[in-house]
This record gives sequence, C-alpha cells and structure tokens, in this order.
Amino acid sequence: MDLTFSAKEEEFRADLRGWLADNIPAEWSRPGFWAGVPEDEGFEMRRDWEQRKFDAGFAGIDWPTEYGGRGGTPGMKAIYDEETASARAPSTVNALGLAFLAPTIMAIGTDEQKREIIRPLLRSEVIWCQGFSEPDAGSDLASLRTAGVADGPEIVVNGQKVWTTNASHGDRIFTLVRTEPGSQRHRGLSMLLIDMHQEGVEVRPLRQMSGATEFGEVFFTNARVPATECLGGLGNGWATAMLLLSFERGASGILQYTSFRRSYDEIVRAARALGRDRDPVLRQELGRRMVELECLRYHAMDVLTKVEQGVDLGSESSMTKLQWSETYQDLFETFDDLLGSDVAIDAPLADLDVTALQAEGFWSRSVTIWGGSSQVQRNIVAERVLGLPR
Amino acid sequence: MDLTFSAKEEEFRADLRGWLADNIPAEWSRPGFWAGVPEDEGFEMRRDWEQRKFDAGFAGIDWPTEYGGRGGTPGMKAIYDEETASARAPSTVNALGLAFLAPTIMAIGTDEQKREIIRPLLRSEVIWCQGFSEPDAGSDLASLRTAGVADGPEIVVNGQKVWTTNASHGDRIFTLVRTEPGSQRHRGLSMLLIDMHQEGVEVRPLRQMSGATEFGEVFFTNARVPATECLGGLGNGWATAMLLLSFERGASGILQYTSFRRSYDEIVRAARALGRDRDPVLRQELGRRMVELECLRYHAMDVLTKVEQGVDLGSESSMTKLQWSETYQDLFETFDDLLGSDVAIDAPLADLDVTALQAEGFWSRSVTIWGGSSQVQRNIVAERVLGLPR
Amino acid sequence: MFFALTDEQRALGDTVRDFLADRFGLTAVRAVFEDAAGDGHPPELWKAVGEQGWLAVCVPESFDGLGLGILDAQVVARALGAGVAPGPWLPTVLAAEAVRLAGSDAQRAELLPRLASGELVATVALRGAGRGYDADGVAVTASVPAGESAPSAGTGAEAGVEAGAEVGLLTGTASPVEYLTVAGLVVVAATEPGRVAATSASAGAGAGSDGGSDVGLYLVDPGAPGVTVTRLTSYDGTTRLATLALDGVRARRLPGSSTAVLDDLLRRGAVLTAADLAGIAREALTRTVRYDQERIQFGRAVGSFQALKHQLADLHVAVTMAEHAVMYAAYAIDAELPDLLLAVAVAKAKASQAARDATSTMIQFHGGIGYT
Amino acid sequence: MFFALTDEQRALGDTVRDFLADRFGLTAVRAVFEDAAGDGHPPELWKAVGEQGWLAVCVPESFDGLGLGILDAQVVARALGAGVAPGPWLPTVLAAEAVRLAGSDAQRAELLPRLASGELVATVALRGAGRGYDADGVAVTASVPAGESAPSAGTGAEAGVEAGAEVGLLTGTASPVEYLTVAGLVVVAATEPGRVAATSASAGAGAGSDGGSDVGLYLVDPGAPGVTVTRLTSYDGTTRLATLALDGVRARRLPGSSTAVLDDLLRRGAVLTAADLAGIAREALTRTVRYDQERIQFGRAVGSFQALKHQLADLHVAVTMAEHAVMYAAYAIDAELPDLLLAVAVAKAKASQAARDATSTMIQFHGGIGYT
Repeated sequence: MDLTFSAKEEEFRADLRGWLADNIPAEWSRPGFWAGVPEDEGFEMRRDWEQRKFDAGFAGIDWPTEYGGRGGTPGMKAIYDEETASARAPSTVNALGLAFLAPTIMAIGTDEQKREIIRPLLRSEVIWCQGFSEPDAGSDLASLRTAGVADGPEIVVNGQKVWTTNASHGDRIFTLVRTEPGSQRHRGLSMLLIDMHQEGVEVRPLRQMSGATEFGEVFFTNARVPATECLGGLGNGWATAMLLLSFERGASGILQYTSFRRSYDEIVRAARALGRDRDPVLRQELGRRMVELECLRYHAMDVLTKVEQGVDLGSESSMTKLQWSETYQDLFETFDDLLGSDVAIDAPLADLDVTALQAEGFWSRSVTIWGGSSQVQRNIVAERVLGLPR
Repeated sequence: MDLTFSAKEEEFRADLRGWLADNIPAEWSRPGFWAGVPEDEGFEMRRDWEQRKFDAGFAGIDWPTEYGGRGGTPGMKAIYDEETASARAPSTVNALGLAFLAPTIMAIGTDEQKREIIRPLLRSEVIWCQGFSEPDAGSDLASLRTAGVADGPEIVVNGQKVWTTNASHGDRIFTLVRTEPGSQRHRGLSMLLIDMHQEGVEVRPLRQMSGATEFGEVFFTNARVPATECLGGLGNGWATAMLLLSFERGASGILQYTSFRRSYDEIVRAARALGRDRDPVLRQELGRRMVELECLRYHAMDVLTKVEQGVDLGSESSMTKLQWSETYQDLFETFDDLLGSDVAIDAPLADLDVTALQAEGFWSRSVTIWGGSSQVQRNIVAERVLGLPR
Repeated sequence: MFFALTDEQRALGDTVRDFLADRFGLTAVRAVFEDAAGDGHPPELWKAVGEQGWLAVCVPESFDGLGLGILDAQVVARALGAGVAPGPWLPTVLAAEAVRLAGSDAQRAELLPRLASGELVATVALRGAGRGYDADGVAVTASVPAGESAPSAGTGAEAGVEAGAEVGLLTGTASPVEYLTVAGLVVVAATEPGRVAATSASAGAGAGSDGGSDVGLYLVDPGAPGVTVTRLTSYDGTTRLATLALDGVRARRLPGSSTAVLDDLLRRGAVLTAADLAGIAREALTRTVRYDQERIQFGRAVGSFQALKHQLADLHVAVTMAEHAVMYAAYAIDAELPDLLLAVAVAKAKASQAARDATSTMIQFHGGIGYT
Repeated sequence: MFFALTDEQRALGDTVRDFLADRFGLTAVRAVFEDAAGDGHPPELWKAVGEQGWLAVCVPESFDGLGLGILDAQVVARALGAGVAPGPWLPTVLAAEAVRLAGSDAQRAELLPRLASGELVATVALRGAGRGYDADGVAVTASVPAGESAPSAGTGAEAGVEAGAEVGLLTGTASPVEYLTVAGLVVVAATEPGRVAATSASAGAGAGSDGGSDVGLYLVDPGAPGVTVTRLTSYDGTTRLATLALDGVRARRLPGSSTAVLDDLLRRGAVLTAADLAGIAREALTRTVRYDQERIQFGRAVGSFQALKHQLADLHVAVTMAEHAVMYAAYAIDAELPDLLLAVAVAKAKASQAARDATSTMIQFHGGIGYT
C-alpha cells in the first residue's frame, strides 16, 4: 500500500494548481455562477477555457505528445481530474469527443483522421456530438434505423438521433448508420463522421425537467458525408462502436468523487444555513452518503492502481458507473429531504443560493440512464463479473 | 365507507372476548412464556387449546355447521382473528390443514372424506402436514419426484419431502406424488392423504437458525396408502394442488396485523426500557414500520370488504403476502438495530425478556420464502395484476 | 364493514378523469408548465371546475354546496393529481373549509356560495418560509387596531352578534403561498399575542377547540393597503407560488378560529395533498407499465425483463397501500375516528414516498432499459 | 499509487483460507456451533493458529512477532471471517495490541511472546452491557489500593522505573466479553476517578495521548479473587460471550494507558471486525452465486432470473466497496493518515451493511426462488 504519487507527479500537481489559481476567475467558483450565465454564452466561455488550457499544456494529460497531449502518466491524469474539480474549473464542452472518439481514432483511425481530427478536438475548435441513440434504439443499439446510401464518393444519410448531448453546439457528429439497406441487427452498420453545418442536418433542442436544453434531436435529411469520413471501415460500424464504448472504462471515479464531494460540502453548508444541521435523521442520511462517497474515492485508487499496472479493467468499469451514479442520485435525494417542500422553489432561500444544487438534482436523474443504464450495468456485473447465466 | 361490524358480529366479539378472558391463563400472555416451554410440551398445550376452543364453539368461525363450524360471516372471522391475536391465544397447531386441506375437501372431497376428515381436523385430533416441497422442487412444484406405484388397492410411495411444517407432530400428510411413472411436469400427479404413523414413513427434524425444529424432512420408503385416500382423483393432483393453494387468499391480513402490532408494541417497550426511545434515528425507523403496519390494517379492511361482497380476490392475495411478509421482516431489522450488538445474546437484558422477539426475528427470515417467495409473488403481481408480459 | 368508495364516489372520480382526458389533457398541462410567466390558472379549466361542483364538495348544502366530506374531496384531489391539473382547486377548497369551520354565519353566507361556484378564487397562507406545518410555523402576528378594544370575553357567546366586526392588524410574511396572484381572498393564520385570556371564555365558537386560541384565521384582501405579493419561480410549473408580506394589514377575523381549527385545517390539507400524490403515483405507475408493455428493446418488450417487473410489482403494492391510507385518513377526519392523527400521518408519509418512488421509477424505466 | 495488497499479503490470506478449507471446514464450524455448552475454542484449531503466526502479525519482531500492521492483520481477519472460524483470535490480538501500545517494556517482554504464540489466550473487556464503544461506555472503576499511594506525578517519566508495579482495585461489570471462559488474561478498561490530575504530567507515556488519562487499561487474571464470570448464551454459536463482574479485583495497570489509547484500541477492533464482516459478506455472496448457478427451477438456473441477478450485482458492488474501505482504514491506522477517524467509521458502516445485506440475501436466494 502506498497512496502517494511520484515526485514528478506531485511536481505536475503544483504546476497545475498554480496555473489554475492564476487562470480561474474568482467569480467562477461562486455557487450558482454557471447557472446564472445564459446557456450559449456559458458554452463559449467554456470552449475558450479549453483552448487556454490546451495552450498552457494542460490538455490531454495522458495523451501522446504527437496529438497535442502532455504524454503523462495515469497518476498525472488522476491529479488533473482532482485538481480541476477542486478548483471548480468548468467541465469540458467536448466530453464525448475526448472520452470516446479520440481514443478510438488513435487506435484504428487512418493517418489522415489522426492528423486532422484529434488536435482540433482536444483544443475544442471542433465540437463533436455522438449520434447513437434513436427513438427505437436506446440501450439496444443494434436495432437502429438511420440509413446511409452510397452516391458516388459520398454517402447520403436519412434518419433521426435523439438524446444527443450538446446537439445545438456541435460541429461534427460521429454517428452509427445502417449503410447496407436491409441488413439486420449488428451487421451492415458504419460509423460516419458527419459535418453538422450542412443543409441536411437539423437540430432541435430537447427541454429537460430543469429547463436546460443540453440534449437535442438531430434529423438527417439527405445529409451528405464523404465515404472516406468513415471510422473503422464501411460495414464495420458495430465493432467500431464497441471499441469506442470500451473507452468509457477510462473513467476512474476520482473526477466524480472530487466534484460530488464539492456538492456534498455545499449541501452540508446549506443544512447549516437552514439550521437543519442538528437534525439527527438528516445527519444520519448525510452520513450514509459520505460512506458511499468515500468508498468511491477508495475505489478510484483501486482503479488507478490497476490502470498503472496495465490490468485490463474490462467489465469492472460497470461497477464504477453503478457506484458513482447511484451515489450521486442518492445524494440529491438527501438534498430534497433537506429542503423539504421548499425544494421546488427556484430562488435563493434564506440568503442561500441553492439553485445550482437544484439544477444538479434534476441532472442526477439522468446519470443512471445515459452511458449504459443501471439496469444494463447490473446485467454486465451479474453476467461477466459474477458469471451468472444469461 | 362504514368501518363498523354488524350488531350480530359485535355480539359475537363480546362473547368471544369474554370466553378468551376466562380461558387463557395469565401466564400465557407473559412475553417469552412460550419460548420457555419445551417444544413438545408446548405443542400438546396448544393442541389441547384447540380442542377446548372447538368444544366452546369458537372453531371454524366461517365454516358450515355441518363440519363443526359456527357458520359465521367473514366479519366474524375477522373479529375472531383480531380477538384471538389480541388475547395472545396460541397459534393453531393445524394451520396447513385448516387453511388448505379442509376447504379443498369441502369443495371436491368425497362424502366419506368430508365426514371423516374435516371435524377431527378442526378439533386438532388429527394433525395434518403438507408434503409439497422436495429437495429439487421448491417453488417449481411441477418438477417433483416422489413416486407412487399402484399395488392392488393400495399405492406404494417412495421419496422425500422437505421443509414440512410440524413434521414431528403430524398424524397424516396431504402430499403431492407422481403416480404415473415417467410422466412429466404437471401430468401424472396425485394428492395422496398418507398416514404418517406407519413403518414406511420417517421424519427427521430440521434445526433452524433459532434452534427450533418446527420444520422437518419426511422420507417415504414403501409407505402404503389406500387408493381411496386420494383427493380430487388419481392423476389429477396438479389441479387439486392449484385449487388447494388458491385458498391461501383467504388470509385477510388482520391476523398478521394484530399479531405484528403486538410485536411492534413490545419492541417499543424494549426501546423504552433500554433508553433508546429518545433516539431520533430509531424513532424514524419505528415510524416507518408503523406506517407499513397501519397500511396492512387498512388493506385488511379492503380485503374483508371484497370477501363480503363475494369479489374473487384472485392474484391480489399476492399483494397481501408481500405487504405483510416484507413489513414483518423489516420490523425485525429495526429490532436488530435497537438491540445493536446485544441482539445476539439469548438472555434477558437489563431486566427485559426479549428472547421471544429474538426468536421471532429469526422466524421473520422465513416468511418471505415459504408460501410463495417474495420473488414468486412479485412475478404474479407483475404478470397477472399489472399485465406485464412473461 | 365497507371499506370502499360508493358508486357515487367512484362516479365522481371518473367524471373528473374523463373531463381532464377530454378537455385538459397533458398537452394543455404542458402549455401551462411551459408558460412560466403566466399565472398558471387557465380560465376555461377553472370555469369547468366551478360548474362541475368540484369546489363545492365540502360546502354545506345550505350554502349552495354538496354537503359531502373529505372522503369525497379526496376523490377529486386524486383525479386532479392523476391529471396533474393546474389551478387553485386545493387552496380554494381549504380556504372554504376555514370559513366553514371557523366563520360566523354571516361570513359563511357571504363567502361559501362564491367559493363553491368558483366565482371567488381563494388561497391559504398558514406558515412562514421553511417553517413547520403547525402553530409554531405561523409567521404573521395579529394586533388589535389602535382605538378599538379586543372583543370582550363572552362576545362569541352572544347569539346574533356580528362577529365579522372583529378585526386585526396583520404583520409578517407567509411563504410560499399557492396561487396568490390570482386569489381574491387569502385566509391567513396569525398568532395573537395577548389575546389568549380574552378569548378563552369564548372558545366554544371554535368547534373542536382545545380551549386555547393563540392562533387566529383572518380574511385578507390581497389588494388591501400594506399587502405585498412577490412571485417565486418554481421548478414545478403545474403550480404557482408567491410570498405574502403583510405590514399592518387590516383584516377580518374568523371568530371560531383557534389553534385546534388551524390544526384541523392543516390535516385536511395534508390528506388532500396525500390524495393528489396518490393520484400522481398511480398515474406514473400506469403510464410506465403501458410504456414498458410496448417498448421493444433487444427483441422483447422492456416490461418482460424481470428486474423491472419486480420493481413495478413492489410499486403497485406501495401505491395501493397509499390509496388505502388516504381513504382511511379522509374517512377518519369525516367520522372523527380516535386514531385520526395517526391516520393522517400515515397517509401523508406513505403517499409522499409512493409518489417519489413512482415518479423516479417512471423516469428510469422510460429511459432506463429503454434509452442508453 | 499502490492501493492493493502486496504479494506477501495476498499469500497470507490464501494460507488462512486454504488451511480452513482443508482442516477446519464448515462441518467443523457447525460442530462448534451445535455444541452450545462447549467453550467454542477447538484446541487443534488454536494450536494451528498459533503455529502459523496469525496471532503474531502485529507483535514486534523483538517480541517474537512478525512486526506487521493492521493492514496485514485485516487480511487474516477477512479470511477467518470468510471461514466463520470460531475461537479467540480477535480478542487475543486486541489484548496484545493493548500491551504493545500501553505496556511497560517488562510487561511487553512478559506477555507479547506468549500471546504471539497462542500459549496465552487473552481477551478485552472494554465496556458495560448496552453501552457505547468509547470512554463513556466503560463500566468498571479503578481505585488505588488502601495503604498504597498513587504513582506520583513524574513516575512515568523516570526511565527504567518498573511501571508494572502500578496496581488498581477494579470494581464493576463489563459485558459481553468474548471468549472470557477460555482466557488466561483479560485487558480491562476502567475509569480512574481522581487520577487525572496525578497522571496528566506523565501523559507522555501514552503515545498519542490527548493529555487526559481518565481511562486506564488493566491486566486482570480471570482466576483472581473477586472475579465472577457468567456465561451468556448467544444465538451466534461461532463465538462465546460472558459477563465479567469485578469486585475489588487487584490488577496491574498498563502504564501508557489513556483514553486516547482506549480509542486507538477500539479503532483497531472496529477495523478488524469490519474485515471479518467483509470476509463473511464476500463468502455469502460467492456461495449464493455458486448455488444459484446450479439450482434449477422452472427448467432454468435460478441464477438466470434477472431480478436475482440485479440484486447480486448490487451486492457485489457493495461488498467490493466494503473491501476497499476496510483496506483503506487499516492502512490509515498504520500510516496515521489524517482522515483515519472517518476511514474507520466508513469501513465499519459499509462492511456491517454489506454483511447484513449479503447474509439476508443468501438466506432468501437459497430459499427464495429456490424453495416454496
């Protein structure tokens, strides 16, 4: 057991912490700040932040330097996750591109794709959307219907995607399309990289419970994409999608822990401000949440150790997802209990701005659904980890 | 809405209450009394109690008078359940015979069976066991293996039954046997009424977690039963069993409510005696249990109303079972929380005899398993009540 | 033993449900929800609510009401909850209950017919922000206007005396108050320091009073001088909330009011809220079951996955128990059963939990196995 | 970053597990369980435990121990928990920890080698029945024997002084005490009224002491005059409990003892208990998974029913988290991490809940879908 980072890693932490302190405006740390910024303006501020971070050498911490990354260790990536969350740096505007598309291109992209896609993605010059879910194909990706038909050197795409994150801000979309007409299930699919700034692509925002429009629907009506803009080969989309989704396991949990712990501390502050901090039943609930949060931290160390040792995490990442998503959702149920009937009021309460936490509460409902629902994760743990029969 | 009973029913209540007050020795009501009586002796005391009750006209409240019953209304039966539980009358020694076998015989038994079986059963002169579960056939009754082969006017039975309640005290056993060699699943079964006092029947008690031996295994080795001692016809055992199990829906929940409420009150008394009654977290837990208990009472009124109206409860009885069994088990989890690390000590604590409650705590583990496990009940509710697909 | 709704009561519930399905479905609800700046009070819906008599359920027949009880009112509340119908039905009904329970004959005659018909929209303001639902949660104080003496002991006992002459000056802030911006009348609870001794002799005016009278109920005109109404934005777009700040506002007192009447009123509100929640829970469950019967994933109906089935089965048990509990509590109030305090608490606790579980399950099972 | 057991630690766990599987399987455990009248201390098992060095893990090498930490001890505890092995391993280890942490050099030299080898069975008696696990839960009081003076201030500071000469007269009742009937030595916690002032100057003797010394740890011979041992019957047949009543029993004091040392000792006990529970939880889960993979009902393996699979999956996550938490807490004690108080609480809470959930699920899923 040795829970320290190497001297080189701690040096990186000091550099990063100093840079963050110098570059994050104080107002960003004010609870509720981002909730008060109009959605589009906030997006541009965050995109600009990504570019400054890139230019300062703090993007792609564990990516190879040839792609603009820093070439760091998994420990440095964990430190980066921890420090940026602690410093309340805004979350990335290019999450799905960074988490999924980039590593897939590094693994199986053509040289041209590697050269042209990864660096602008990392610098958030190009915002990438993911086009997987369809109205009739959610967890069951293989039943998707969006169709692509070859037309000379191009493919013409028609269909609809839903629950597309950042749809309104996207520049390009990596999307799973049925390119062999009449093909069934996993066969005949291709991963196409489609330009969203063209006439055949229409985006409609989806309004969430919280009023935010982070998700959208994307409609393709004779949208065109060069056949070369296909990742992993035409007709090979299923394998490409599976490889792509496998990178989710990179999430170690430390980012979630650090940011959830911050929410937790704010909830405790709210409890104090409302005079509920002496309520034994609420304290008990908060205690239970703390137990799960700390377990998430220990678990993140376990995962980081395995990553450093080069162990293939495989289906274990389903456990990470279950632990963080269920813990997060439970935390905001406790927050609801704290506010009681005043939880519904979208306004400062007793001089306390809890609107950011309230928005998080709505958001917490989605985390057990996207990225593989809790039901899907439990199937994976039961079948692939415990070996129970299908 | 009218939650009162009729004048005739209330008159019955007064009679019964008076008789119970005169006939139940004070010591029986002392918490822990029955736990202190050796198992066999306790059984005989309870059997004797059943006979006195019969002789006083307080057995078979809603059974026809021709079978020795009182010919009363469902309301009188509910009053009986409530009053006997309130008065801490001992539970019956012939539960499975009363609940299952007798109504089945009334429905489809031969005249001889009606004449010879029901009255001695009601007076507990003959104790009946139920022989359904086998080592390889629990919830899945259709896969049972105990075999019966015709030998002249008799059937020769070989096989094993498990989890047989009151096995050590049983006189006869109604048991599901495969009487057509080589038959599959639901076919070729018969419900045989076998004398347990014969050479080919051996009973081995099963020791439970709590040390009690209420259950047992029954081994048949060339046990013999006249072919006439078959209920519902040879080869027709599956239909007979289904009819028999359908009578479980008779349970209205009022008996469970009254007796669980008594346990609840004793747990609250224990909390007071231990000075834990001011603990807000424990109070919250006790409050939750009270909510579920009271809901069980309201539900019992709902069921009684339906029975009085002649409505077929059908699969709704699965809901009753879920509500009472899960509530009961949760109640004893709260009891464990109350005692803390002292729950394991089988001895008076701080001048408080909680051993009866501790024994109930172990017993509460079984109620979500027998009589159709919670999993089976949830399947029934989902499929037959909500109409979800199989 | 008859633990069930009568045919008339069931018919009442069906009428509300059918009306909403035909004339104010989810699309209409959504329009109200989306119109965050609006008052959340669609006039065509309110007109129908008044015409149908749903506001008149608990109003005595002598005041143009139906003369029924909370058991009947909960039938309406449950159906309105199932349809997530917006509008000030519940606050108006509670205000009318306050007038019925504690008003003078003249006040009843003046207000109840107008409340029963929907002509007068009303609401109740019984507590301060973040405070409890009882006398301790009251955040408004009443004082006797300068130059007027408090009613002397015995006033309430003199038959025929116009108790409406009693007035108080109210100061303090109640929040959140439902539908305050559309209400023509607010029943405000206020503590009455120094009044206890003066009124204890006339406690008989408040039916069921426990002898104290440290809280009075007052009739406030939201347009009166000294009243400040501040809208609150709410996440729940099917209701509208506001803050009621009072600065020396002159208001008539309900002469029968007392802490006991406040508690009674709060219990009625709790049971009707529980009914609303039970209605929401049942509807959420029913919609989820229907969706999951039809939604196909991995080549089979999502509703055939056992993990989901078992959770829905548990939910069905919980929602059914909540329905039983609401019915029992409503009847316990009507019949003044000895366990009514417990019954109301059980109903509120069980229905709240059932609604929370049912709606979160609805979200998860519409997206859960369904959506990635 | 290395959040994992070393190869040596893993091998230690395997050794314990393999030994129990070969030499003290569930049949042997059951025999102890059934023999309610026995002392629950099978000699052949204890002999092996001593020979294997499992009692010596935390004892310094200079006293014939292995000189390892709680992280290593929890490996043993977890494996013993998984095998539900009976016997006084934990109480003996805790007694040895008390001597190591607070004993004089002479006491250490006298007792630690005997405790490490298993020659001397020991236990700890730190609280009264139903009381808390802290200084307030101590139910025994120590007084200075008549005619002997309390050690003067500064005694502990004089190097080379034989602190073992300190004695107290103990009165009070500690309960429940594990394996008291087979122990040759009991470490008893006792409050020391009036001693605070006298010893505060010598607080340096108790490492990590917070300056107070209102609780002392004493070495009691269960055979000494004034000791009454009363057996308690327990539902858990894998341990044995008794009450220790002391009436003016003369006992040697551990000179370094203090409230801080008591707290430290209780934390070590909590982490090792949590490890035991995590071992039980993992074993219960593993056995249930194995049973449900094989048990056929309705023509398919019970383990293929999704409702059951999902519950087992959640349990796997919970048990894994409990294992992480126990490891972290044990290391936090060894490395004196700043968050060690939180870490111990998290480990105990998580492992307790996981064990409770895993064992109740084991009962349900061995019978649940399996048996009617």
